[in-house]
Amino acid sequence: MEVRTRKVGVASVIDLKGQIDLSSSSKMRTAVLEAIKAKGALRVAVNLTEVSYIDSSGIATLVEGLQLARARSCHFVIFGLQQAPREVLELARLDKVFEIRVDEREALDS
Amino acid sequence: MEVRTRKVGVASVIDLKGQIDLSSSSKMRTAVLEAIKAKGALRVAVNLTEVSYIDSSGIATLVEGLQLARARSCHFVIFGLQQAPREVLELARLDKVFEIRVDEREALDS
Amino acid sequence: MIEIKISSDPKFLTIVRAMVGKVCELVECSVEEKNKIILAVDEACSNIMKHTYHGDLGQSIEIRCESARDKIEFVLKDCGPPIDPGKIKPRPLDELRPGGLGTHFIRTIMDEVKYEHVAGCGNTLRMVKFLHRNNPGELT
Amino acid sequence: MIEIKISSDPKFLTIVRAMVGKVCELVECSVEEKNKIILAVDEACSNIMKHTYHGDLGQSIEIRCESARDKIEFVLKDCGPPIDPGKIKPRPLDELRPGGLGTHFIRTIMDEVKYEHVAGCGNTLRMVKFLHRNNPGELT
Ligand SMILES: Nc1ncnc2c1ncn2[C@@H]1O[C@H](COP(=O)(O)OP(=O)(O)O)[C@@H](O)[C@H]1O
Ligand SMILES: Nc1ncnc2c1ncn2[C@@H]1O[C@H](COP(=O)(O)OP(=O)(O)O)[C@@H](O)[C@H]1O
Repeated sequence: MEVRTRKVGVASVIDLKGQIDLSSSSKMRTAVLEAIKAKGALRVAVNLTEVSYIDSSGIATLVEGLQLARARSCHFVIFGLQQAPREVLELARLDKVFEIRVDEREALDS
Repeated sequence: MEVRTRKVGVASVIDLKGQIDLSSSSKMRTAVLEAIKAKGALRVAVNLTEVSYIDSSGIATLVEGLQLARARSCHFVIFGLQQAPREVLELARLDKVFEIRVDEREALDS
Repeated sequence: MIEIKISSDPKFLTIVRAMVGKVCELVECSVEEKNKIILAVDEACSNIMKHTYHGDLGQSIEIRCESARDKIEFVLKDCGPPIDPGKIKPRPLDELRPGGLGTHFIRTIMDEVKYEHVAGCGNTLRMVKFLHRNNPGELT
Repeated sequence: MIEIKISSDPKFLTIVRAMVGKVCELVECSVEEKNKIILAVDEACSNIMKHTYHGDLGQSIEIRCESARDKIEFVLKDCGPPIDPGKIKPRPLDELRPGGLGTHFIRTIMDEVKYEHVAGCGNTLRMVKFLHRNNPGELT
């Protein structure tokens, strides 16, 4: 899996690419938590457009990100979900818990 | 693998889709030989645009088609080769033996 | 019948998922069923790596797959210490916290889930999924 | 280490190819190398199905894959009658006729190819490919 973090104005966008599983979720976790902890982080958006697979460890990382962001009054959104990751979020009954946006433009809109 | 034969003017185009291996090459063989044996067959073009894999049994079928076509004065061409099938033809040193065209338009041109 | 044996290293999970996906295509289940079955088998392997082998990469996991007319069955074998099936529990889903989702996925997706200790040689996990098809392809 | 065992039915070749492809990705070989290695292993399995088992779908083939720093190795095992390695020969390529390409592919692609009869239990085919990489990923 590839992970890249970009600044877009006041927001950080984390681009993920590939499959998220037990072998790769710790790399994703580092990037997500770092972005939220960064000084003055107001909004963190996780880009799942190119993620074809996510397992429970990836979902756990998203939950951890959401919780840390709430504690720090940072806005945490995810966007670009393909069908398979969307189904996994539904199975976890978290599809109503996350702020899910269609694309990057929407994800960076208030 | 999916196989479909179409008439385009005096030519027959055989559309193949998927991977050609020991489990599927006999299906391809039936279609190729039938098209060449059909009454008044002047040109048979095998469409490999959507073939991502071909093994020696698929290559053998193409050779058989070429030979039968020659014996019957039918024009036999293949077109739309992806990188992997092209490499297999090269490994078999048959890339100079077949008439290889880029696309359907060229394949149906004299 | 298909059998695959991997070292208990998470980098091999991608191979397990590819194998399970191809098997699902062979028995012609729907894309949704396929995605879910891949997830369940992946989570079950991850759990063995994490909880049975405690991260030791040098152990092995065997996955057997068989299918009959209307179902597909996976049997996972490890060589770890006996696990207590009573302790394998999902967390309550209404608590929002990370972790504890894997067994929930496995039990929600699969129709039969059975953990068993094999005297002297590890544990097996048997998972069965019944398929909803009009014209089922058979694997064996 | 990865091991896969399939019934001797050509419909399982797609699973073998998926497995080999993923293994090649893990050791980070180039796309060309990957395509060739997939072809060689596929042809070797096809030959066992055709020539060792004579089309019997109910036999089994085991494929073991291991990699070291600079090579990837496949060992195929069958349970068929002893084969005579001297008879496994590609046809002359300058004759234009169908068939006889599989062993040519295997020998051209792989750097070491060795058939052996295992007393009492079938044959093994060991194939080694040396990899040309700057920063090789290891499998085991
Ligand atoms: N294969 C296993 N061996 C031993 N314990 C297991 C196994 N699978 C699951 N468990 C136990 O069940 C609990 C719940 O597992 P799971 O829902 O997958 O969540 P997580 O792995 O995130 O803890 C684990 O924390 C562990 O205690
Ligand atoms: N696994 C095998 N067991 C027995 N004989 C084999 C095996 N593989 C190859 N052969 C022999 O070598 C010949 C050449 O094989 P190959 O080049 O793959 O072409 P083909 O399979 O089209 O005949 C076969 O016809 C067969 O006689």
